[in-house]
Parts: sequence; structure tokens; C-alpha cells
Amino acid sequence: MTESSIQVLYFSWIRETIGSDEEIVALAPTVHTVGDLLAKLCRRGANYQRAFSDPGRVRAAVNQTHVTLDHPVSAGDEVAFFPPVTGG
Amino acid sequence: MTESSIQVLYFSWIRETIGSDEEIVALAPTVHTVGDLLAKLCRRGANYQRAFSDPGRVRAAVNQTHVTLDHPVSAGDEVAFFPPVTGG
Amino acid sequence: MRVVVQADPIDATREYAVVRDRLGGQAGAIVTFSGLMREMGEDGALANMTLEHYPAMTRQELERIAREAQGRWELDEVVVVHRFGTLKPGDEIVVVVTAARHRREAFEAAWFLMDYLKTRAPFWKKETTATGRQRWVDARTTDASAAARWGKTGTRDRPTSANPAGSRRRRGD
Amino acid sequence: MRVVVQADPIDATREYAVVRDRLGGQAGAIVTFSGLMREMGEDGALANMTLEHYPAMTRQELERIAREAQGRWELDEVVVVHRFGTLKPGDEIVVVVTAARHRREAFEAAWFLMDYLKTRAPFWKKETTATGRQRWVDARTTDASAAARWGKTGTRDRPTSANPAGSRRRRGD
Repeated sequence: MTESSIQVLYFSWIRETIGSDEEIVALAPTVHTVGDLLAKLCRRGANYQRAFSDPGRVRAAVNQTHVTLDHPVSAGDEVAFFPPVTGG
Repeated sequence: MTESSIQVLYFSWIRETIGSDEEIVALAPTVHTVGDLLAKLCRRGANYQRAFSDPGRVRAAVNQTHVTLDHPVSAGDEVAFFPPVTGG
Repeated sequence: MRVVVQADPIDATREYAVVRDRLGGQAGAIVTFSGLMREMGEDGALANMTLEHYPAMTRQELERIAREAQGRWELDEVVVVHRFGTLKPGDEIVVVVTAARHRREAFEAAWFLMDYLKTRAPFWKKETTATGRQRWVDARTTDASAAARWGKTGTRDRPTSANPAGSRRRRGD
Repeated sequence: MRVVVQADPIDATREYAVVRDRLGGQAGAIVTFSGLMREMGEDGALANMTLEHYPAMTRQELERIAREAQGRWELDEVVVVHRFGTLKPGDEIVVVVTAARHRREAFEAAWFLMDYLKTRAPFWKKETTATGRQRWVDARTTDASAAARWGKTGTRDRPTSANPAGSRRRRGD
């Protein structure tokens, strides 16, 4: 992971739909928030679009803390996307 | 215990103040309720009066069921007097 | 339903394990409540505590309370075990176990059982301090109000959704 | 405070016994909640269930939730043990133990922990039916509303008396 990239993690059926559990994504100048990152990922292919098609079923964490889509992302962050949790 | 008497039980500090845990009481014609019985017992002596001096701290059961002082008593009943319970 | 009044120490872990093993995947939630003897009384450190009870009444009153809980919630199991006699600090005085499909029913039923038991089960506590003084424990007025919030007994036809936690809100909401 | 995330089966009786023995008369109330895997899923009988989680986040999120409970109630102990990996019906998924002076604090804190954990702990359940079909379990909307009734996180300066059960009333009161 370089200084200008972020690590992205996927869990549960989002992971399965995308077909990957982890990837390094270059931080484009247009990506300021978690929502921007999500939009950028959706341009990667139909599997991403399917995984993120229902925004109501997508949650995110930045550096292991729950956040909303307007949360900022910076180089070196770990960003995770997952469905609403079902533990307990 | 005869047909026209009731069995009276005392618990906790009511038992200790009266100095007895159980006695047979003849059912006088004037005793229709638990409250009537209580009044009759108070005429037996200072220890009974002390035990029952604060009606807010006296509870009763007839035949092992919680009741209020207006509950009727009949020959053959088991009537218990005790302070508010402190189990659990 | 299991209701026990005993002089022997209560084994809360056994009461829980029996319920869990017997239900084997039927219930999704088990709540176990233990009420323990505290080492500090109002007059200082305690040596022990004696629980007097009304033997002819105790068991049937606990059964009434347990049946009342079964009528109010859909429960897979209800266990109430209450001790009497002389206890030492740290001993379990009472153990309640409730099992239900979901956690809300199990939590509400266990809490209800304890609130009811505190105001209805015919037990009286006498504490003995480390210095040998004895004192009957007074009933807490908060116990009466805790029991009152569950409403009247014998209302089995009342829908489960009408119980207290179903409509609770934060103060100021 | 004890927070554990483990692949091994949870021994709820041990978690309880450790708390009871350590507190030895300090706490008057211990609530133990167990969440168990049910044998029936939405699509019929289940063979097993796999709990995926987010290892780097899980433990710290559970610790945040446990600290939040400690900030809201005066607790003598808080234990949260959550399992991951493959479970069979009847297994404990999660065990929460709370100890407090009185039962109200212990009940409220345990219930709060479970409500919060259900909406914040990064776990996802995948069920496998007896016929081999697999399905990700959907989040229950009732879990979100159950968590919401406790109000916002991080409000440690809020008085304890303002928590939900403090002002709860029967519907129609």
C-alpha cells in the first residue's frame, strides 16, 4: 500500500458478490468521502454495482470504526464495506 | 383445632414480638374479616399491640394466599400475619 | 417449569446448564438472574443472613408467579430456585432462568419474576453483623414500585405487546 | 471488564462462576444473557451456522460497547464473550454477564449490551440448512429499534436515572 492508496475490505454477501475480500485502491483526487469511494468502486464492474445496488443495505467503517457515507477518507485509511451486522 | 376455630401463624419480627409462631384462635361471632381478627388479637396483650401497632407494616395471608384486611375469615382457615416480604 | 425452595446452596451454573441442554436449539435466548447475599449490610460487614419463610405458602406462591410469567410471555422454560435458612456473603439467595425464542421475552420475563418475587414470595431476611448484632431487613419501597409497573396479576388475556418494555421511552423523548 | 472473541465453544457457566467467585459478596445481582443458535432457520432445520467477523474491528467495538455500559451504570463487572466460526444448533453465540449492587442496573446493562451488540458488533451469520442450502441472515429491523431506544452513545455525563427503563410505563397508563 502506497502513501496515496487505501485498503478496502468487504464482508459477508458484499464480499461474495464482489468476489474479493480485500484490495488496495488508489486514492483519486475526486475521492474525499466514503460515498465518493463507493461511487468510484461501482465503476469497476457489474459485480460492484450489484453489491452496492441497495444503499440501505450497505454499511461502512473507516479504521475499524462505524461511519456514515459522508465520512472523509484519507491516504492510508482502512475502509470496510459490509451489510448490516447480524451478530449476537 | 375445632370446627369453629382458626389457625393463626406469625412470621419474622411479628412472630418475635408476639413471642409465638402459631396458635389456635376461637372464631368469635364478631370476627368476619382478617381485620376483625387482628383487632381481636390486639386485645390479648401489649405484645400483640406492639406487633400490630403500624398497620402499614403488617401483611396477611388466608390459606396461603396474600389478602387485604377486608378479606373474610371462616372456621378452619389458616391465617398468617407477617411484615412486608424481603425475599429474592 | 421448575420451582424449588431449598436449604442447600443453589448451583446457578447447573440450573442454567440443564435448561440449555434440554432446549438444545429451541430457544434463542436464556436469561439467568442471580440474587446474591452482599457482605455489607446497613450496619456494616455481615457474618451471615437467615431467611425465614412460610413453608406451606412459599412454593405455591412461587408457582403462581412463574405461571403468571408463562401467561404473559411465550417462554420455552421458567426456573425459580429460592434458598432459605442460613446463608453467608456471596451465596446465591435466588436464581431465575427464563428461555425464549428472542431476548426481549427472556429479559422481560426474568425481570418480571424478580420484581414479583421481591414483593410476593413469603421470605424474611435477618442479618447478623460481624459483631453479632441481628436485624430484620426492611422491605425496600423501590421493590413495591418495581412490581407495580408490571400491572395487575391474572391478566393473561392482555396482549404481550402491552407489557412495560414495549412502550418504554427515554425521559424527554 | 472482560471482552473475548473466540472460535472455541463458549462456556457460559464458567463465565458466570468466575464473576460470582471473584466478586464474593460485593454484588447483589448478576445477570447472565446467552444468545443461542436455534435449530430452525427461516428455510427449515439448520445443520450449522458460520459467523464471519471483522477481526481487526470486532474486539475494539465490543470493548467500546462494554465501556459505554460501564459509563451508563455502576457495574461491578461486565463480561462479553462472542463466538465466530462454525456453530451447531444449541451452541452459545454470545454470552454477556453484568454484576451490580441491585438487579435493575444489572438487568438494564445486560439488555443494553445485547441491543447494542446486535447493531454494532461486526458479525455476519450464514446459515446452512439440513438440505445443504446456504443463506446470509438478514438484519432484523426490530434490532435497530431496540438499540435506538437507549439513545445516543458517548453520553456518559447523562444521569443514570435518565435511561429507558427509568421512565417506562405500561401502554395506556
